[in-house]
Amino acid sequence: MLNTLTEPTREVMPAGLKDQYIGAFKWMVQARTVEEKLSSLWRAGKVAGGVYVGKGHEAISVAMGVMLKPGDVFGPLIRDQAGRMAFGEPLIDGVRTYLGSKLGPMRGREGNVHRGRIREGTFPMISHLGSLIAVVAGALLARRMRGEQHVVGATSIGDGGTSTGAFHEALNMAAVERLPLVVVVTNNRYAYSTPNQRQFACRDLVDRAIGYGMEGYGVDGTDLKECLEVVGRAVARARRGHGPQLVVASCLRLSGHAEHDDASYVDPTLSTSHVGRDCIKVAEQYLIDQGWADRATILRWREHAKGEVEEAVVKVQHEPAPDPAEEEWRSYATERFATVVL
Amino acid sequence: MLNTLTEPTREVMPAGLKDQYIGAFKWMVQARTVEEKLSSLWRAGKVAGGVYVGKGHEAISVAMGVMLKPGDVFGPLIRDQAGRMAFGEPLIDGVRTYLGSKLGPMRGREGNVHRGRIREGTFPMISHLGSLIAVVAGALLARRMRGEQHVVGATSIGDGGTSTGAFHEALNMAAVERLPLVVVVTNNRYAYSTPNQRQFACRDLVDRAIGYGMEGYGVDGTDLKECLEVVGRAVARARRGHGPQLVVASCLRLSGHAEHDDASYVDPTLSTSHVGRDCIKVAEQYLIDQGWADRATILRWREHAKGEVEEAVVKVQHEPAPDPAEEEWRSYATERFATVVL
Amino acid sequence: MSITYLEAIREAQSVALRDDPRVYLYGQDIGPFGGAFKATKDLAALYPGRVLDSPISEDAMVGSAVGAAMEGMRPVVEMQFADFSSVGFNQIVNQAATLYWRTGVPCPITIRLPAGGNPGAGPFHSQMLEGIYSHFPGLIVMTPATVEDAYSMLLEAIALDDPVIYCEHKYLYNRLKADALSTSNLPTGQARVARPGRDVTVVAYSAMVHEALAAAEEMAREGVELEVVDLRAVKPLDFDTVLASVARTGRMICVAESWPWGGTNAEVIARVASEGFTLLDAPPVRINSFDTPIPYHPKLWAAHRPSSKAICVEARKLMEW
Amino acid sequence: MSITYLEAIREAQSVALRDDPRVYLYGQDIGPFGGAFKATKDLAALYPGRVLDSPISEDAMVGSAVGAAMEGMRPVVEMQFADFSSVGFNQIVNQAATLYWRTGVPCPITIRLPAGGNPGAGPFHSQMLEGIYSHFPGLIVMTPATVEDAYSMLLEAIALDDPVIYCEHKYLYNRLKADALSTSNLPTGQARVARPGRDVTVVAYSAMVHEALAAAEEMAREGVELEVVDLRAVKPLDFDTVLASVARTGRMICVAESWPWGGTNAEVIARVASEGFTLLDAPPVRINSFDTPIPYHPKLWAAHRPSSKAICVEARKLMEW
Ligand SMILES: Cc1ncc(C[n+]2csc(CCOP(=O)(O)OP(=O)(O)O)c2C)c(N)n1
Ligand SMILES: Cc1ncc(C[n+]2csc(CCOP(=O)(O)OP(=O)(O)O)c2C)c(N)n1
Ligand SMILES: [Mg+2]
Ligand SMILES: [Mg+2]
Repeated sequence: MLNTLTEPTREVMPAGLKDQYIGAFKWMVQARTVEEKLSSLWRAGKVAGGVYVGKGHEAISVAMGVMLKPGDVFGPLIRDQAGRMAFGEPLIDGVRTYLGSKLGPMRGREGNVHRGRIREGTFPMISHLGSLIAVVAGALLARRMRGEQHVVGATSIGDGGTSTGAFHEALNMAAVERLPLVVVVTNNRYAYSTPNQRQFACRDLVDRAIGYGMEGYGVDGTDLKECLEVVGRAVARARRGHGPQLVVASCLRLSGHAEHDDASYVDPTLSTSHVGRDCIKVAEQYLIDQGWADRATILRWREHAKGEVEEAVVKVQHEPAPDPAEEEWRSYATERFATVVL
Repeated sequence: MLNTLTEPTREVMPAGLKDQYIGAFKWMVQARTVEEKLSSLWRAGKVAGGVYVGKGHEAISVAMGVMLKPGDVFGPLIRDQAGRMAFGEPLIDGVRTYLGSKLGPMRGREGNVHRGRIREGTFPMISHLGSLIAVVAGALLARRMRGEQHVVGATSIGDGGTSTGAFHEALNMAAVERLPLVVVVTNNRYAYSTPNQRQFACRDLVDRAIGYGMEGYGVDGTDLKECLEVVGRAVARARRGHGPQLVVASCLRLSGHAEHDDASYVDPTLSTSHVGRDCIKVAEQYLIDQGWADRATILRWREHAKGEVEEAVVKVQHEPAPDPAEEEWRSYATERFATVVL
Repeated sequence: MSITYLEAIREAQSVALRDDPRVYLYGQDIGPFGGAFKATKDLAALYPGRVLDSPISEDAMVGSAVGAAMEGMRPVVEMQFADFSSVGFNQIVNQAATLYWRTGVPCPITIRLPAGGNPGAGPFHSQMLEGIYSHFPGLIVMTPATVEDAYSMLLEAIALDDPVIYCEHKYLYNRLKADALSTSNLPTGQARVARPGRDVTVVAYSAMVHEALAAAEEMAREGVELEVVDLRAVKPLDFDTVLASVARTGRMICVAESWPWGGTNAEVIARVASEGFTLLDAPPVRINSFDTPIPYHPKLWAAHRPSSKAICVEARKLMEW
Repeated sequence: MSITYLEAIREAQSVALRDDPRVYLYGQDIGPFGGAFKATKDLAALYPGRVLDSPISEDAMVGSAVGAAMEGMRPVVEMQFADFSSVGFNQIVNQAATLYWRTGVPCPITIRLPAGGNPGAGPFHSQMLEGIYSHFPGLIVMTPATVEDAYSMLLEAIALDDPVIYCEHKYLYNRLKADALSTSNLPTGQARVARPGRDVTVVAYSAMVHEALAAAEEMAREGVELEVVDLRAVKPLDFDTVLASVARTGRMICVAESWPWGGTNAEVIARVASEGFTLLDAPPVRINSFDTPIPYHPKLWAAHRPSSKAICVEARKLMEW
């Protein structure tokens, strides 16, 4: 089992690390910005249901989106706004889905994080945690059967999601089939209010890898550079036929479970410890230390992100809601069953 | 993680190893004898449904039954005839359940291996593999809540059963609750016709232990002495509060999946290899080498076992079958719903 | 004093924990946090070691509850949403439901399913699964529609020796209030005439009882009397109350929030047709949600779900039949 | 040439594999071994890499099939027994069933459920779950009763763009034989009058069709004509055929091997009562298995399950009504 927790390898770091890092950082900022906006819209009563943000997850999430290529498969979960956009999801998809625009990819039928564009390779999650992993695995099985080479699938799960039977069955199956699947577990220390010690008893979730015969990596989820390196390596190894890869990222959820949750249960010592670092602040400092960007430039990026978000929100707020009268209420793809209710 | 695959410790081997070993051996012979009888009854068309035998499993199975104490909990699976009897299940229970006697513990409602006596601590399995582990875990949780100390629960699962989500959820929960649960995985190389390489991709199933934070042991399932030592140690450690224990026994299913199955798919090199050894023959040789018994004595034991089996079968064959007219057809314990059909 | 449907559920669990040492609660986030809906608020502190946070393992949650019940405990399992019981399904319908029949050992577990739709909840946080669980022998399925029933039926569920699927409707959690909790109440297996009426029997349960009552209010203004029967539990079904009502009115509308194929509406109509063949003067009417997943958007959701308006439309048709 | 119901199922999968490169089979022991019932005998050798042994992971089996279907494949998943679909339940009813509605991308998967009772099979190798799956929007549920339907409907299931729960009855596997396989056949969504008759409509599906036909044979000797309607698929239900038959006979018996609460019988009776209110001259009759798990012992099993005898008893009562 590989465990690059201590010394991330550079293996797959391209010469263009700088550009990649900067590009990833911009997506992180974009994700944080749009989610902050959606939260404020929720507080203003403009969003039905909940708002689930990826605050603190941006680095590990964006690494998936950046390292996957067009034609790959991505199964994002609750806190993957950054990864979604980096992989190609238009900013407006999230806004439309949260605001229930009829023009969104889910047409108002599904909301918030339950969105995707299958034809573009972003699979929409259902709510049942763990159940998306087997779906991504199946897509990879299909690609292989069709003779497509070097396709990779990546999907996200939380520390809580690792306790589901679905997680276990899917990882084991992927390992048996030696599928090019990268499973990224983001251990943000809590599943809703439930701390790690009530969720699992192993030293580190990366210790699950050996039991599946998968290659496993731990990674500091607050450090974008390490996330890019480790996820990059896992994706590269999956692509080169080394079978499924397990990446366990360590971070802290820097928000409530959803907007309604003040997260008062979070252990304050965690918040002030290394895992409590804000990956965007850490990345910003890194950019400056490397001399890749100065504060002024970064501020411009932020302003740009804000502008795009505002623009998207205004646009979507003028879009039509789905109309029950026009809705086809159709559960079946088969034409002759389209109108059959029972 | 402890892994005593190579050097089993003597820690829990009592002075009375000889008596324990001989007692265990007799149960193994008894189990083999009754199952051979049931198989012949099946071939004669006298058993409805299938007959599932533990040929090759007797050593690891009996070790559970021998190491558990009265008051403990046992969740036997398909191939645990030996362990069942060693833990206290009367020989006749199996015969009655296979032959559908109304006087059996399942009253003809359930058959073959789907039997038990909950009040005596033997839990009856449903068919869904993996689903019994959480039940045993729950019983241990209850015992703890009631303040009962030093109770242990042991349950069996096959290599195939480890691929179920239920297996994963139950082991993880048991580890989180630090329950005194011993899970014995008997890797007999096949799940029905499916070989290990289509079932899992890890080097050894014992590598699953670390991912749950459980203590794990490998054991040669063809060697009764090692089975007694390792299972004994796992049970003792569970009893002493070291949390759940995973024992992975290595052997070969020396029968078809059920009587109808000729197991022609079994790799012949396995049959002739170490795992293909018959644990009863191995134990017999050990008895003789130790000078604990001679062939004549062992033959007497066999004859005794045969006698008891024949007696039980004859008795049961004269017992009444359940009568549909007398059957209460009652799904509810609640008196006032007893007659409510809908 | 005023108490909500949700507070009644919390109160019932608190009383059960206080009065019966065999009771414990198990579910995700129900401990110190008090549950996703706060149905176990403060209970972990009040009853140390008896209100346990579970991993996200619905199969093991239910399976372990069955094992504990075998040992004489009375576990109450909270599913965070009814919809997630689909991954605990096997332990519910095959392990828990069959235990007594297989072994003669009772399985006194209660599984709380926060069920039903709310605007914006979407297809996987809104389901009504009472029709699924009722199909399986051995399960009791409760669907309380009032604060009083939420309280007394949950206490009864915990006291019963059989596994109970307790469907609590999220839409009612904070919308329903009562002045006090009835200490005595109808037992499960008895339906209740929620509002008497001469003309049309409306059979409903859970949140739909309130749509029916609203419809009755509106129809009364038109001089048409709806008699609203609250089933309270869908398995076992109290059939006498339904038949007696239909005998009076000769007309029946069945309203359920669940999907149309099968389920409680079909069961009730089939039994009325069989056992009360001569009682109906007009065709029985069935009102369900549409046969699609439950939509996220509040506008779609409102159209997807049966409403008092829809009941009135059908009632008027029936009066003209 | 003579071919069994089981061979027809194998043949249909062989043809589908031959004619459509998007088809593959996934399930426990279906590869070189040919499946627990030999429904995929030799197919792994005939179609290398397209008939795959799965781990014992029903959730992942179905979940992966949905993912493959998203990519344009047409997976056929074999559950070793219908009863074990309970652990793949969530992926079936929430992932597969909702996919098209959520995304507009079809989910052309077929899930084969070897269903129904046999003597000695017991509570967990005998279940009929068509009533459970039919409740969920998005699923098509087939219940073939003949060798011809077993063949043509499985081919159709694989060709359809929707997820199909294909319930094949184990009792019929080797007991039913036909001379040849119909190349053309009724499409799903159309029921079939299996035997015409003047007096009583008997609605049945799967193995119960043959109990109904046996009853018709016996009743004929008493001068009573039963008209047997084979539903073929329970979702969607062909209602016109049922109504047309009831319009002729004025009497109806619904027979199903599944449990009594809800399910297909309730659905059919409820719809006849609503849509054919004036057609029935006598109360509709429902015959199901008892409301207990399915017993192991052949004697108990035979009593638990509906039989031609029971149908005759009810038919005679109806004629005297
Ligand atoms: C099978 C299942 N059970 C319960 C839930 C309810 N639920 C939604 S999110 C959540 C917590 C998830 O925690 P984790 O997996 O750690 O992800 P995080 O929110 O921390 O990113 C729970 C319990 C669910 N979605 N699916
Ligand atoms: C959830 C589930 N799926 C499928 C089956 C059907 N089945 C019964 S035994 C068996 C093989 C079990 O293999 P293993 O776990 O290795 O135990 P062994 O028979 O080798 O002792 C299968 C697939 C089942 N019982 N439960
Ligand atoms: Mg988390
Ligand atoms: Mg095995």
